[in-house]
Amino acid sequence: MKVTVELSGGLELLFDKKKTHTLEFADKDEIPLRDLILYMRDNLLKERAELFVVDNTVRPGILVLINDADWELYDGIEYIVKNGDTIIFISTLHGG
Amino acid sequence: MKVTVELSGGLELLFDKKKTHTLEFADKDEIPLRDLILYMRDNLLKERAELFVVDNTVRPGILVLINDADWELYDGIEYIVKNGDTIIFISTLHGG
Amino acid sequence: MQDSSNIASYTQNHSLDNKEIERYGRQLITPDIGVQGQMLLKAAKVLIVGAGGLGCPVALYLAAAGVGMLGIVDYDTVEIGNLHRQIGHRESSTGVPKCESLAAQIKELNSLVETKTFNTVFTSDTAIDIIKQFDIVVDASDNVATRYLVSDACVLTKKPLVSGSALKWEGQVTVYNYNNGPCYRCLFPVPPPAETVTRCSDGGVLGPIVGVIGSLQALETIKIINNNPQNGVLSGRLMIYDGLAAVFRTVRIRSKQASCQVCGDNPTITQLIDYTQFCRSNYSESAGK
Amino acid sequence: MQDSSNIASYTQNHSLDNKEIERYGRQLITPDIGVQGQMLLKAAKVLIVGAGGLGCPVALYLAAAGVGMLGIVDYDTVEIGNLHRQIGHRESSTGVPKCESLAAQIKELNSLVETKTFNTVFTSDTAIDIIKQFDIVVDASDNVATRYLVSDACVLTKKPLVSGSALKWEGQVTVYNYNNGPCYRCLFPVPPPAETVTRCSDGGVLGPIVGVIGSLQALETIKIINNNPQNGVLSGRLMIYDGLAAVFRTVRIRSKQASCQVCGDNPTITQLIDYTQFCRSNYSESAGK
Ligand SMILES: [Zn+2]
Ligand SMILES: [Zn+2]
Repeated sequence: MKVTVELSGGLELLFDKKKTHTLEFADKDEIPLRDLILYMRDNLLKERAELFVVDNTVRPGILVLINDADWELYDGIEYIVKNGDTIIFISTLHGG
Repeated sequence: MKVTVELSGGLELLFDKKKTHTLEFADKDEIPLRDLILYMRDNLLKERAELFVVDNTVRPGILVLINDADWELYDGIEYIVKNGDTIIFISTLHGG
Repeated sequence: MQDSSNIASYTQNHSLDNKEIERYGRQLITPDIGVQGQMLLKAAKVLIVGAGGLGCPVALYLAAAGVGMLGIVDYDTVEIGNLHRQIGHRESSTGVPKCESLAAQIKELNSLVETKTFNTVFTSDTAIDIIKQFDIVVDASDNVATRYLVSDACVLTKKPLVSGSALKWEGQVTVYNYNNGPCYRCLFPVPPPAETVTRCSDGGVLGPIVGVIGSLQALETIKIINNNPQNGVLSGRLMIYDGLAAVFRTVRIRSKQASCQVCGDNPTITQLIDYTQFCRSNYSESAGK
Repeated sequence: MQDSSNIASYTQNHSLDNKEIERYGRQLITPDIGVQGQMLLKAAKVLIVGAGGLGCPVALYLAAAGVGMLGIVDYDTVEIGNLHRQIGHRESSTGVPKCESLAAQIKELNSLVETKTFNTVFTSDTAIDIIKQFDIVVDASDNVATRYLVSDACVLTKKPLVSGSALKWEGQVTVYNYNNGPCYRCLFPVPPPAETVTRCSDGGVLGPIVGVIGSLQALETIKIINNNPQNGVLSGRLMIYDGLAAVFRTVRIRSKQASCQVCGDNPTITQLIDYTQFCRSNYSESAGK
């Protein structure tokens, strides 16, 4: 399965400054969003994991979107990610 | 088959002020874009057809998009519209 | 004017005077504005929290459009380092309170608009009294603590909140507390860890980014004032602009949360709290000076 | 300033003076700008065709950002009826040529910027001589004939063209003639029938709409000047904003057309033509007065 992960609002700085990542899991055809987040923390993040994950979920101030809709409109972190899904992590901005 | 037609840049004024139209052709599973345009002229446009169609194609100043891409990137008016396609007609703006 | 006959057909039975017709003619012939819309704008009172990068275009466009009363809150003074993005101030206003500087520009642009300036820090002590004087609030602030404060205060006083934010090449816009939509706290029940918050003074920000976001906020404000059923007000949706990629994305966000501490079914926050403590940060970017 | 140490790390080995560092500090710490970008902005010469609804935010944001030389062409004078959307003018400038009025505001906002004003109709006779003095052209005009004229002139002089347009609640932005991308004529080889063209004076237009589109044009101009490989310049793409629905759409458009009469393989237009005749309309909205 293939998942597209996008990062915005500065989160991309934690992920090699890349805004879009394509993840392939050859041996799976679905993956719990919770596991995807921990996979990202353990494999894509090099340092300062606490700026992305706190208490096994995304830290406060990050919105998670499943195919352009807030994960609260689905099952949140319990959502089962499917082949072709796009998961977006947005750090909310405060400046002006 | 079902086609979504969207109108913007003021063209919607010719089409009952509706920006989005869903067209169903129960007896077809594809339709040449040329025929779709003439169908729109004959069935959705009430008057002033020359503001939409001239010489059997859209008048100059209208961009046609097939699923968010310029029809020149496909076959233009020769494109065969399929079930689920979105066709957008944009009148270019000149004001400022 | 070539279009006087056209305008005339829109302006029968109204209480706008000739000066107003002359000034707003090309606006009130816009579909879904009309004379009724122009009169609603004239009657409206909008509070702008922050007279910086976002507040400048918000204030200038709302003043130009003829919003009758504009409130501006900002405790800061104009510095040369603001002028790369804050187009509502001038070099000659260096050292002048930002709310006064912006109000002076508004007066030069549209003397029909009344302004109320609040040269003060927007805090739990001052927020409610200020907000109560207005119908709609625009969040053009620059820090987390103020964003929670403004949102809670809007919930407690039942005012819609047009929220914009920007940093570097990016911006975000949405409308909170409108037509039973979510509030800021519905989306962000817990404040972000202080170390994850990048300030404009550290990360930089480009003028056109706040120009885009502030202009979007001004338009949403006008749509809320006009209150036409076909207005697609940006409530329950968040618009995200990535200026470097030149891409906008509009995403659906959660509705009002029953569990929300301030706007939910059993609110535990029924008056303003200490937001600097709650967010472990100050009410202003420059408070760390 | 709290962020002086941060700024200092970005500003070694440069030729910006202290005044410039103070003014542009929070801009040049933005990623992908830096001192190099600020120096490119300072060296850049941008021509803005039209000092109206779009031209005002374009000019103010480019001036604020520190573009070294801004040219402004407009033959019109400021009227009260412009001020609902043209935030770069003031009531006191009524009757003053728009290019002079806007240049005066620029000077008050950023006196380091040089302006060149052209108080003239932009025509086939004047266009090339004016454009040749600049690196990039911004189309902020308000009529079809000028849009073809500006585009052809940019092709003939090899200048990128940042094009914006607006009407009522909608706006469109794209970049023409950039990096082998299409020109206006590639997209629109034949002008629209005159009766299909709605003018702002007939259809109206809202200030925040031109605010959004003009700010987007200013940012694309800055990206072209900065010329970073990661800049997603809006060439080959058209951005469409529907303000009433609060929706943006970015669509892919055709590339440069081999058959284009002016930028194609065998151009038949090798010098400017009479665009009022070609479009059967005037160079200005108000020429029909
Ligand atoms: Zn809430
Ligand atoms: Zn061409």
